[in-house]
Amino acid sequence: MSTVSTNHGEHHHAHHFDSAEAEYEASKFGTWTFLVTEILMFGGLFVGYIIFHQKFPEMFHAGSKFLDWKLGAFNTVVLLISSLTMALSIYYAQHNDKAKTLFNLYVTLICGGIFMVVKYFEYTHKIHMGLLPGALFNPQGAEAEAAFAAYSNLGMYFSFYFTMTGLHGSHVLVGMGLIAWCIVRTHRGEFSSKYWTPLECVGLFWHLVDLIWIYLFPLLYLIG
Amino acid sequence: MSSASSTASHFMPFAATKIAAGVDSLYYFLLVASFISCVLVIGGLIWFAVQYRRKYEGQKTAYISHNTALEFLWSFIPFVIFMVVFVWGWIVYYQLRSMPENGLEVAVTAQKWNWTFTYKNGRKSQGTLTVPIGQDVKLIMTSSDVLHSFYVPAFRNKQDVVPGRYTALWFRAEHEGSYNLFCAEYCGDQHSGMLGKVNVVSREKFDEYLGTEPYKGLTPVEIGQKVYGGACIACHGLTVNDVKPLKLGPTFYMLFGRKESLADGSTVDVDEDYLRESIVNPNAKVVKGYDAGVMPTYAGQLDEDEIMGLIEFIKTVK
Amino acid sequence: MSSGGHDSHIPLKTYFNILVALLILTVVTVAAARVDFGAFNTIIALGIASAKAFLVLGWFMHLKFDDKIYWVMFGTSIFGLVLLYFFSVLDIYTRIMQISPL
Amino acid sequence: MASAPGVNYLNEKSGLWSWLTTLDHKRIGILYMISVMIFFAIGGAFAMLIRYELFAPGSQLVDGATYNRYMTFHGAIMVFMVIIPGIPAFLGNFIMPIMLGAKDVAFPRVNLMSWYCLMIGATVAFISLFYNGVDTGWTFYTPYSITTKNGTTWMVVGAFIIGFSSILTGLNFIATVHKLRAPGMSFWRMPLFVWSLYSTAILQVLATPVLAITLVLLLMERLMLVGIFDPALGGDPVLFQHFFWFYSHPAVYIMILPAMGVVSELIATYSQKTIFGYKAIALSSVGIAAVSFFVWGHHMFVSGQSEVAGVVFSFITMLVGVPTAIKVFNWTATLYKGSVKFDAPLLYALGFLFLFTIGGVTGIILAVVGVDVHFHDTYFVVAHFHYVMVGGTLMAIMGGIFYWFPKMFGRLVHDGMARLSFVLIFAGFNVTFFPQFILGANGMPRRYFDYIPAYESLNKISSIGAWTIGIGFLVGLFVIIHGLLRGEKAGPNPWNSRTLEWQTPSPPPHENFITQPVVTAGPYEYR
Repeated sequence: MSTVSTNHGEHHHAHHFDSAEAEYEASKFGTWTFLVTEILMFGGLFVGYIIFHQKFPEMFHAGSKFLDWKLGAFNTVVLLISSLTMALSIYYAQHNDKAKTLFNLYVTLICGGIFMVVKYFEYTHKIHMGLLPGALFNPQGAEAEAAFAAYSNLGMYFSFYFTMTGLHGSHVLVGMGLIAWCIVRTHRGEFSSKYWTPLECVGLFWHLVDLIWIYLFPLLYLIG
Repeated sequence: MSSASSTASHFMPFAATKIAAGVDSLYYFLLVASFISCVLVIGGLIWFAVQYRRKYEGQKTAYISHNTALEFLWSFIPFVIFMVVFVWGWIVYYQLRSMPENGLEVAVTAQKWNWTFTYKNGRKSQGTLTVPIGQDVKLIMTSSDVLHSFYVPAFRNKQDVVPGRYTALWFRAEHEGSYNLFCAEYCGDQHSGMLGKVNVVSREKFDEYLGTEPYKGLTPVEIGQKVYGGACIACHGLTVNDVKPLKLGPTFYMLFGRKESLADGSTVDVDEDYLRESIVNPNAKVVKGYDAGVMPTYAGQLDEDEIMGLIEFIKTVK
Repeated sequence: MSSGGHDSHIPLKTYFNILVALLILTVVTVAAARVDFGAFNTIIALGIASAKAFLVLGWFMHLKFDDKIYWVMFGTSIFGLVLLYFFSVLDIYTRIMQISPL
Repeated sequence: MASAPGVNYLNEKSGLWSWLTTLDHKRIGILYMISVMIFFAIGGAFAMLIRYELFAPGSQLVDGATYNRYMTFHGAIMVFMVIIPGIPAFLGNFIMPIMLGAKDVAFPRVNLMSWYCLMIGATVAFISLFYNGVDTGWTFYTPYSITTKNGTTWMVVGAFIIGFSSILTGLNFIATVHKLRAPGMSFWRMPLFVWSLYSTAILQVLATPVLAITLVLLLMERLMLVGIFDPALGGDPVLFQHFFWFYSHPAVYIMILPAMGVVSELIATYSQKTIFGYKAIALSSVGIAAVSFFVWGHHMFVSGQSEVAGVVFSFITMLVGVPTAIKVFNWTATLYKGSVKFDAPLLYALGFLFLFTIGGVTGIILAVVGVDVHFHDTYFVVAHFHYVMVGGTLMAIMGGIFYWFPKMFGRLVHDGMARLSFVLIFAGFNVTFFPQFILGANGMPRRYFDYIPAYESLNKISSIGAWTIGIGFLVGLFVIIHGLLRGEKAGPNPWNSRTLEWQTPSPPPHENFITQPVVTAGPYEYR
């Protein structure tokens, strides 16, 4: 998000800002504005989910039975921890502790990776059972077929499941890319108590990704 | 009220229901109010602009930053007018949408690109809705493909027809006549050809229409001609020139008995069996140069007499 | 920008406490889901999720220590969603039809 | 930092590459100007074809399927690529930072990225032409948009990307207004154009993401039939309309609010008078933006939406009328005891007021739910929104271009020719669209490729008017090119305006001002 032009070592703020302070404030403000758009984009999906959940509660419940809440809970914990380490990395950057900043960023990145790996296993399991969105929905196995027999539009639940987790997963990937970029810049020693704007903005983005998962987990895995 | 609607036929189409006249009264009120406000605003604008045109460079102007009383006034007066027309519009809408309890119910099925009307005694009609004068008629509508909209300007009434659910519309026609029926929600290539008629007839004629066999005393060819006029005419022509792009489907001209080239490269003799198949399962053999999936199936829409009649009719198109 | 030192005054310990609180709430929400509260299932789950969201927003994203305008921005986005939901549902649940299946 | 005399943003660097990689908001504004003008020419060409086809009943030029593609491309191009970016991203980009006394927008790279988003999105949208076009109409209503087999997917992806362009511009403007105002430039000293852009930016940021997710769902629907909007799978096609109009109604105000801002500037400058009711106009912009989120259901009065929702939406729609009326009255009052000079930009502003007033009152007619049942989806609606979008927004764009032309390029346009373009566009516009009110009242539905003979004469008049508009815009283009090549050199402040952008050389230097301006008074202090 940030638009700073950087030199190695000491940071110089962009020409159109009066001060580095003003630039930091503007970048943070812009990031929050961007987060607002993200909330509304995901929110559209949530609204659709809740509307159809109210319309077909039993069907959604039957669909959620096919999700493993243990994996969902595990992923929740992973993302919560990554959120902590993200916050810590900023804390240490502000205290000029490059090593600890790096350590926390790496942990965050690895947590993101673990999240995606778990997601991968969940997805392959669903694909194996033929629990796919809409027209691709083709249940395999007695359990899935029985549920399909009971609820002919069961595919809609998995449409929501894949759309919501897919969009969220793509945000995790983007976030991991941004964190990797922060790691590179930390290695170069660009962040310090004088300048940590990109860390701050990426951090906000990463927390939002966590925030969305906090809602996705109970909606998809628990109450269904 | 009625005098207003008769003098203003230039602005609105003929009003065939009482509610239509009510809609017109509200519309004329709105028109007059709009006209007055336009004259005030635009007139004031032009008058000020001309009156205070620049006479010399560097001319001093008055410094008027605001006037709270005036601004309150010209916020409040429009607000009051808006509320009045809102409530009035609400009343009219309430009348338009309050379904009658004991109306004549007709089922309406829309599909690309025609209307099918089914009466309770099973009588079906394609493209033309016949109703008695002075009776509440309630249409229960659904679509078999995409959104359509049932719109009769003479009734000032319109309702989208949504696939997967029912919507309803009612009217009580007070004047005999034949009124235009339009599809008002965009539905594809022949959207503008999805026309129909609402015939308002006397009670006796309606009973006769409803009670008699639909095709009593007609020859198969005449039956076919009627079916053609309701169901096929939007896409299939009768002359040699009625081909794409004018009509979406092949022409019926000299159709029967000829060899038709199909999209898959094969040919087929156009006989009764092929025609029947093309009516009930139109995508099985698609004519070369035309697209599959354009024509919906008429299985269930037309009964055997009608299909037979249609085939006999096509035989006669030369 | 060090002059403000906006975030530095959240002590490390607080961050860890927040994480513990979040983990406890996760356990609570899983446990709550195993008991059937009927119509309240969704409300309870969303309530706990919102508590967690508040913790993340307030401390990890340090909204609690920031300019109030960020709360306003966040609130606006939620309000927009409530609008979308409210009016869509207003339509869907007031569609009245006296249908005769003929 | 300060530039040498004679060096400005146009000549400081040269070469195509320096333009394509520029971070200067003024250059990006010019990039937008060029692309929007090209898109407008394409969209306009489709409009001419439409009016040619509708000149008489039956097929004049093409068949229904092709006509539907013309109609879709005309709508989609004009909405997504011309009117939405038209004022904010072009005039706003160029003028707003200077009006605030800033050196640039808050995020110059995001600003450039937003232009690339527009261009990429437009390119993707145009790829649909190679896949048998798009025939859904710009509204993409389901289930038609799910089942139709052609390039719709490309168009939807294109609109999605263009949406990001709009979001990024809005984000940038909000941050700029909040963080980059010059010393002394309080909120109550911001010019009204900035206020309107600020309100617009809020709408862009809040509404566009919902469009994005709606389009994502539509794509999923097309690619794998997820069934959320498809009744065959338990979905609800009317819900699509809710989601779509949640964006697209505020989008209507994204289109008109900046135009109102431009008109405020034009009226104040050309009457050399302080604007009447500054705070009322500024707040009404914000008010319109806020209320516009509550009214989308008036696009759905006959869609199968419930009657209760219809009445509620009708009521709230009436409330939007009030701040709009306030603006119109305040502009009129500003002319009172002014010193009005009839230059081309003022003519365009007066044309805006004339046409927008008609568009506004017909909007109220359409908001009255009982009457709208008849007018919905007829040519009455077509005429109404063209009165607002063309009569409003395009008039303001033209006026704005001629007004700020000296600032952008340092040259004056030929005022007589500019006035001629106004006369042609204004006259042609009324000839085109006024008959469409009558057509609509008589029941001619919109998006009709063919019509019953009763509608023929009015359609003929309408088509003739459309071609007059076309000629008018060609004259306008000629005025611009003539001004670029042969225009007289302009001073820094040819119109004797008080806002900040006129207090710097024309064209402005790279960082807009030679010395940082300090604001001590409101923007319209003509005493």
